[in-house]
Amino acid sequence: MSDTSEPARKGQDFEQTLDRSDSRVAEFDARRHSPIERVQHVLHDNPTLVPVIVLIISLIAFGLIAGGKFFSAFNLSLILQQVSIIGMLAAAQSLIIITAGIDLSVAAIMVLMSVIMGNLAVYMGVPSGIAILVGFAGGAAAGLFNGLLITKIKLPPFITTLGTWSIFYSLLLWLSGAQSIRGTDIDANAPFLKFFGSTIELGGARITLGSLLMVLIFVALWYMLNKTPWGRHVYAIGDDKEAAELSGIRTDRVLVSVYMLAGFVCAVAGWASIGRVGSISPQSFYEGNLQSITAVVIGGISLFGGRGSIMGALFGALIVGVFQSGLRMAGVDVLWQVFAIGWLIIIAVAIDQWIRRVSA
Amino acid sequence: MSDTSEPARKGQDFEQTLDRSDSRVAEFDARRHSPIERVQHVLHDNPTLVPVIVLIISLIAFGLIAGGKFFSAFNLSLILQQVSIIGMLAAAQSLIIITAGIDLSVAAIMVLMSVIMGNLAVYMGVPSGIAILVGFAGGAAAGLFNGLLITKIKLPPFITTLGTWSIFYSLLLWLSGAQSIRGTDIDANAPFLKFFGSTIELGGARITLGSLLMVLIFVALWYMLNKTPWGRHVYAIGDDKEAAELSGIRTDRVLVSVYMLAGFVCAVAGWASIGRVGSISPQSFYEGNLQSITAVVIGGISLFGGRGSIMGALFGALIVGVFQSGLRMAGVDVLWQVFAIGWLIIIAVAIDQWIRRVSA
Amino acid sequence: QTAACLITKTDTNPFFVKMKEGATAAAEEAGIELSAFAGKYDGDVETQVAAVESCIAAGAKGILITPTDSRALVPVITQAREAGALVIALDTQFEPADAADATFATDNFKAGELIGQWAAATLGDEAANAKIALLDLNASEVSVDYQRDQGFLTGFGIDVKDPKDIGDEDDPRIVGNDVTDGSPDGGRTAMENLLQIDPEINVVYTINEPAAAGAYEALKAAGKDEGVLIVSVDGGCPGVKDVEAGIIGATSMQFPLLMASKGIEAIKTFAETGEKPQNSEGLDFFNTGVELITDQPVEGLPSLSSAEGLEKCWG
Amino acid sequence: MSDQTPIVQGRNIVKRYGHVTAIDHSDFELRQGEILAVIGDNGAGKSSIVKAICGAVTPDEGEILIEGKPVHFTSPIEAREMGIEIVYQTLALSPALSIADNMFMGREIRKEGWMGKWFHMLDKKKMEDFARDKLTELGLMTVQSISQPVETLSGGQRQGVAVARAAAFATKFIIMDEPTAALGVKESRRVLELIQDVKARGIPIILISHNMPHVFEVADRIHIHRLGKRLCTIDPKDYTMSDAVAFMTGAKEPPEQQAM
Amino acid sequence: MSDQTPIVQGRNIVKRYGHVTAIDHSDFELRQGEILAVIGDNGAGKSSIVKAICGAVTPDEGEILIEGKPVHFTSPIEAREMGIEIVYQTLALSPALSIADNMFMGREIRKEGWMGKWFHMLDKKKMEDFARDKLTELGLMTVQSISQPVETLSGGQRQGVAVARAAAFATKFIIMDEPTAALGVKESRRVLELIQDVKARGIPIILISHNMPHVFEVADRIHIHRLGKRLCTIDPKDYTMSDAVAFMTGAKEPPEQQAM
Ligand SMILES: Nc1ncnc2c1ncn2[C@@H]1O[C@H](COP(=O)(O)OP(=O)(O)OP(=O)(O)O)[C@@H](O)[C@H]1O
Ligand SMILES: Nc1ncnc2c1ncn2[C@@H]1O[C@H](COP(=O)(O)OP(=O)(O)OP(=O)(O)O)[C@@H](O)[C@H]1O
Ligand SMILES: OC[C@H]1O[C@](O)(CO)[C@@H](O)[C@@H]1O
Ligand SMILES: [Mg+2]
Ligand SMILES: [Mg+2]
Repeated sequence: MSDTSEPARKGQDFEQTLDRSDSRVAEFDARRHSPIERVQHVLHDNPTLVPVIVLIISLIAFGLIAGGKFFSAFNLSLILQQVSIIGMLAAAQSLIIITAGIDLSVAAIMVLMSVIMGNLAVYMGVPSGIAILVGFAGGAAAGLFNGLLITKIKLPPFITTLGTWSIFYSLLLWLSGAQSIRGTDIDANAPFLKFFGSTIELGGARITLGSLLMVLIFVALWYMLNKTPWGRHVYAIGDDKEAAELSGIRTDRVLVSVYMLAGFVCAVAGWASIGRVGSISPQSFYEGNLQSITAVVIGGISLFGGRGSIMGALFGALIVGVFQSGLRMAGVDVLWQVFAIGWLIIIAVAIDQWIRRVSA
Repeated sequence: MSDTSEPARKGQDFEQTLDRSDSRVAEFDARRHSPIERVQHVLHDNPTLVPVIVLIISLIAFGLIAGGKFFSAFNLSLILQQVSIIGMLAAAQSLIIITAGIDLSVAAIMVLMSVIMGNLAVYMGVPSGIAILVGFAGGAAAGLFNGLLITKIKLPPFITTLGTWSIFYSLLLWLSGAQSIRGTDIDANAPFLKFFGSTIELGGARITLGSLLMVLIFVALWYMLNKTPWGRHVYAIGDDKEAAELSGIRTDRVLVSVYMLAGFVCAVAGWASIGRVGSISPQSFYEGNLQSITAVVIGGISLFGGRGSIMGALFGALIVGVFQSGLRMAGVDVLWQVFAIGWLIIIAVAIDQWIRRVSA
Repeated sequence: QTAACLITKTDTNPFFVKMKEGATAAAEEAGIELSAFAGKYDGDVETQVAAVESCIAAGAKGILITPTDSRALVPVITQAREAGALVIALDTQFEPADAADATFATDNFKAGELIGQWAAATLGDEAANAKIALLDLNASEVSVDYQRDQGFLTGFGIDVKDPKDIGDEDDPRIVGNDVTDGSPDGGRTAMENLLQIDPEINVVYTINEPAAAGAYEALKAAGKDEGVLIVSVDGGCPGVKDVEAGIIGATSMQFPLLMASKGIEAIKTFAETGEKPQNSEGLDFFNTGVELITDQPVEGLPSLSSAEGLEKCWG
Repeated sequence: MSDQTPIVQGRNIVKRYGHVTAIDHSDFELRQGEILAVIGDNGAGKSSIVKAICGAVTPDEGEILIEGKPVHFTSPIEAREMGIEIVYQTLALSPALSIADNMFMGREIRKEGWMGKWFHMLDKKKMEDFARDKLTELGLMTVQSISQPVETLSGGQRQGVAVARAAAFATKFIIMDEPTAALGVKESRRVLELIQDVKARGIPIILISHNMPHVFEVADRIHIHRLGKRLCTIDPKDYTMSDAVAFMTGAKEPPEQQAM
Repeated sequence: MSDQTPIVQGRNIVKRYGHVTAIDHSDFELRQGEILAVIGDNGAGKSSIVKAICGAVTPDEGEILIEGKPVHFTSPIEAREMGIEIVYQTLALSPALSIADNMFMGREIRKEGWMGKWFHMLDKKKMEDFARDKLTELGLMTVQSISQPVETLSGGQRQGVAVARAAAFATKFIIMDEPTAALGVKESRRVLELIQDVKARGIPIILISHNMPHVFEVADRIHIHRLGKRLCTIDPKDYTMSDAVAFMTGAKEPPEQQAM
């Protein structure tokens, strides 16, 4: 390698034989694998397959239990509609969980921004477009606030967002006076706020623009995470923040951008939620944080960061939606729905662990 | 060191001078520290001082804001009473957080066990003592369930307890038929369930046995964590589980014991809660999980595990209690109480970070 | 100056927010120093217990409380009474009702019954073939939840079996129950779910008006905004406007401001004379009344129009 | 048990990690009272095979005998209970705990009397004294205080703590995976002396190292690992460092394996 | 800038960690085109001083000049932007990401054309090809695939990746903190060759190492660190390894420091 022409007589004596050394790389005999091992391997190489398979199995299972109605285009499109808002929150949540963080404030940001959009457009006569932009900016600002606390003051994300959740939640109660804004008032003054509630009929299926928006958000974020340098940095930070910092990532800057983007996505979800719910209510989505986390973990994204595809969260949200819809159609009491979701979480993640074990 | 008497002529040539080498340890000139650095150092060496100081400051502040009534023996003992149940949950939560875990199911275990004790003793005529023991066993069993999922199936604690929370919660709604058991029925059939509600009057102060129990639980757990081998192992696991395993700790066994003990403490809290509330309500303490975590983090216990004293959680719970009581007495709206608690969390942990930075 | 407390279930429900506004105004007028407290969620016993204790500690003369759990709070208000405070339940009764010195409340069973009767009468003979969706509060079935639900069914003429249990009925006209958390997003999802079970639903009972608004959105999205009767309870101004707009068929109006002002008045009297308020005749509470609001009145069921309702509505 | 029975014998051991086969039907042998060095290229599988021996990983195939008796360790704790100590490449110390705590991890000393018996109370003083003695003995007392958390030590100091722990507690044999990799000249020397000292106490040692002079200085036999298996074992008195390096890198054919 | 101006100059640098003073008014100097070895006992402060130079830790006192100009790095990124590369003792790799991802961390190549320009699309192929070339060049291509996650590599293989990354991108100088500590004989040799190769390209190198033969083989000057400060710098041609060891361990008084 070195360009000197003198004989390679360097180093200690025992190193002199090195130029003759073998450069073979270990190659081991391919042994036969048991079918179950082969499945494990395939899944291990394509981890997002797991939630997809769970989704398909639960679709089939509920089709059998709850009857053909379950499989109608209408019902399937309805499930898509019903998960759209939690799905968007799960997209935002995934971004953060991939950095090894967690955001307990996503739902509060979303509702707060929908209240702000509503107050501005419905009560204060601000044009809807501007009200929405103010909401978007607000979402990004809320994310910025989280991000700065986490990077500058170095608070753990869990604690930060536990605190900011309280702050955002009390602000939204205050701004709304705990009152809902009625659907008819929105229709009269700012119908554009309900834009994402519009539906496209497609042979039995009724797909709302909100459902499409959710899918779009996932695709866009997937692209950003997997095809751009920024995405590599996000994964690297989640994997090992210190190593990422030392290898030249401005980790704080990237983290702040992640929280801002997540806040922005929450605000978009806030807009979409107006279309979905038909009105703006400070009481909605109180459990949205936990629901979004549930979708993310069922989707196989590691809470330790750095591993998992954001698409998993989409399937995770759909799985929960299918379960809820299926159980309801099968006439199961709410109580036992809660019970079933508990087991779903445990079993989905247990399968995921089993697959990962292949590399341990 | 070696017992051979031959001259120390070993190793490579350049190592021959080693026996003459200096054995001095680096000693650096003690430089003067600025007062603020000195404070930082003292706090760094005694991290539990931080919550103690925050507690004292908030006591003084609210004494000034809310007036003398706040400082009455009666009110102070009342705060102790009011935090007793969340305090016990925080004790259980601390155990788990020290192992770098988190338990979202503590409050559900507690309420479930109080419902079981009540159903048995009040409705089914089982002697109170036995009903309580069944509850204790149930608490330990619930913890065992969590612990096994975490160690055997290797699920992350957050996900495990997110799932088991749903399971325990639906079970308790089912067992209770969502109905509270009345205080008068308990008085008539199983007054012993209310044991920890009894009060000792001590010159104005009304100290319940429940408050004393909470303090006792903290002292006992503190002893176990700091003065026994088991406690060292718990800290080591939280610090670095793999290292603990390799250095000879049966980490799974210790972890399971931690979750069982936490479940048991929750069941004890369940008994105490009957005395505290005077009845058994399946809906109470729905937010107990987050409240217990709040107390723990305000108390300076690291969510990353391995660091912090369990006593911190006691002070953390008291700080929250003082804040809530003080704000209530100062006539602050609930809304702004929520807001204030949000900031409290952020500021308390920020102070903690500032102190830790001394070693970074 | 007389000290008094108002403890509501939550601070997120406009009903309680109005109640607090009313009580604060009335207290100011009566020269009473009022502190207000609220739970964090519907069912938050612990926070209400702590609030009562703080009131005792502060030496309150009277406590107005909307118990979040009618049984679980009895012990602590008994303490408050022993400490010499007048305890008045608002909106929700204690069990037993005489655990408090008095109750100023809507008859929630009656509120449900009225809208049930209205729905049955409006459908006439078709009532026999009705398809009913029941949109309740949440899995924990608090008293207002089952009282209204069971009242509605009773009014409609359906056997409720255990009157404290939601969902144990087996009348084929009931398509199903689902929970809404009393919010529009919950109302919408629950309605969608029940429509999935039977798209022919034509009667929808809702626990409150926000849930009704959500249910309406679901119906509208399914193209069923005409021809389905939505009934509800509350009488908040947004709800009455929904009656006016034909979204809600009928609603049972409650009077939180009256509850609040009556309560303050009672405390004032008690502080001055030691006299405690009396219950309505034949009832174990003081009925603050309930008014059926509808623009389609039916025979034999007194009601107010939405225009009249708008004059009395709260919030 | 005759003196000829090897302390450890591994036969045909296989360990796979997903698609990678780290140990490929390898044998292994440690004899009574010897220092066995294990050398080989990076990734040859040296760490994997010693981990398999002490139960830190469970082999997929093959057999392990300790003093002639088959064992199936499922965790290093079981190995430790038999008196086998390991110094891992990753050290296995708890950063936030003190040096003394780390040395006694898993075998803490309790107070004498009823506090120790009934309440499992730790005897901190005794543990700290013992730890200080051990470190001083090793000449590794370049630390400021025995109650200092391990995370405040330099890499080399940490290595010293891990080595001292193993030396203090082993009764059957010690495995050291590159114990001097992070150490300075002086500290390395101490560790080598310590290794010979332990051997003098009759305790055999497995030493993985990339440092040929060290290996040739202390080893009684050298196990050369290549591409996942044992290539051969040689006596350092019969071969030069150059030979060893040539074998392990594949530059030269290994000797016909006799029963040494 | 004259050829005499040192590339790096540190004056009176102090760094404290809580109660510990890791660098105690130490000087430092790296000259144009040289390989400077830094040796010293464990805990002497070698890692700390090079971290101070590259901004990975911020010194409490003292001055750092790069090519004669004072700098105040607040993060290693700033150093990197000046063409300074560091191989850390802890490697600084992201375990779950691939070898190629790690090599390009923070300086990824985007696709040409509008997808790269407007949508920041990565050019995976180009990056993988480059990474494969670099590793092959270093003879470190003992890995099975360039898209393999780093966590599946052995310690030595990981070290190779970190070294290759630094060598590929440095333009001003490279700091290597014990780059061969975990490496085998063959791999160490490759790294030493690489170091000389980099020097031949005109890029100076700071090499921290405990391996005296390596140090004496490649170093132009040796900086001896002891008890938190620079004890002296020596020319390896003027002194023996024994001298160096004696100085660094305090067995012998250092030479009067001339202006070398
Ligand atoms: N946990 C793991 N998961 C996947 N592959 C692994 C794991 N541990 C080791 N390997 C692989 O097994 C092979 C042997 O690794 P091992 O660590 O035993 O090598 P080694 O001889 O100790 O190397 P070094 O000298 O670099 O420490 C390597 O190819 C490595 O990539
Ligand atoms: N993050 C830290 N916190 C506290 N003390 C530290 C920290 N990093 C280093 N030290 C201390 O600073 C001193 C110098 O450490 P440093 O790592 O620079 O030594 P070194 O010369 O590189 O040693 P080695 O050869 O073992 O790597 C040591 O006493 C160490 O304990
Ligand atoms: O959540 C139940 C509560 O909601 C109300 O209907 C107001 O909307 C109250 O009357 C009832 O107590
Ligand atoms: Mg190894
Ligand atoms: Mg170092």
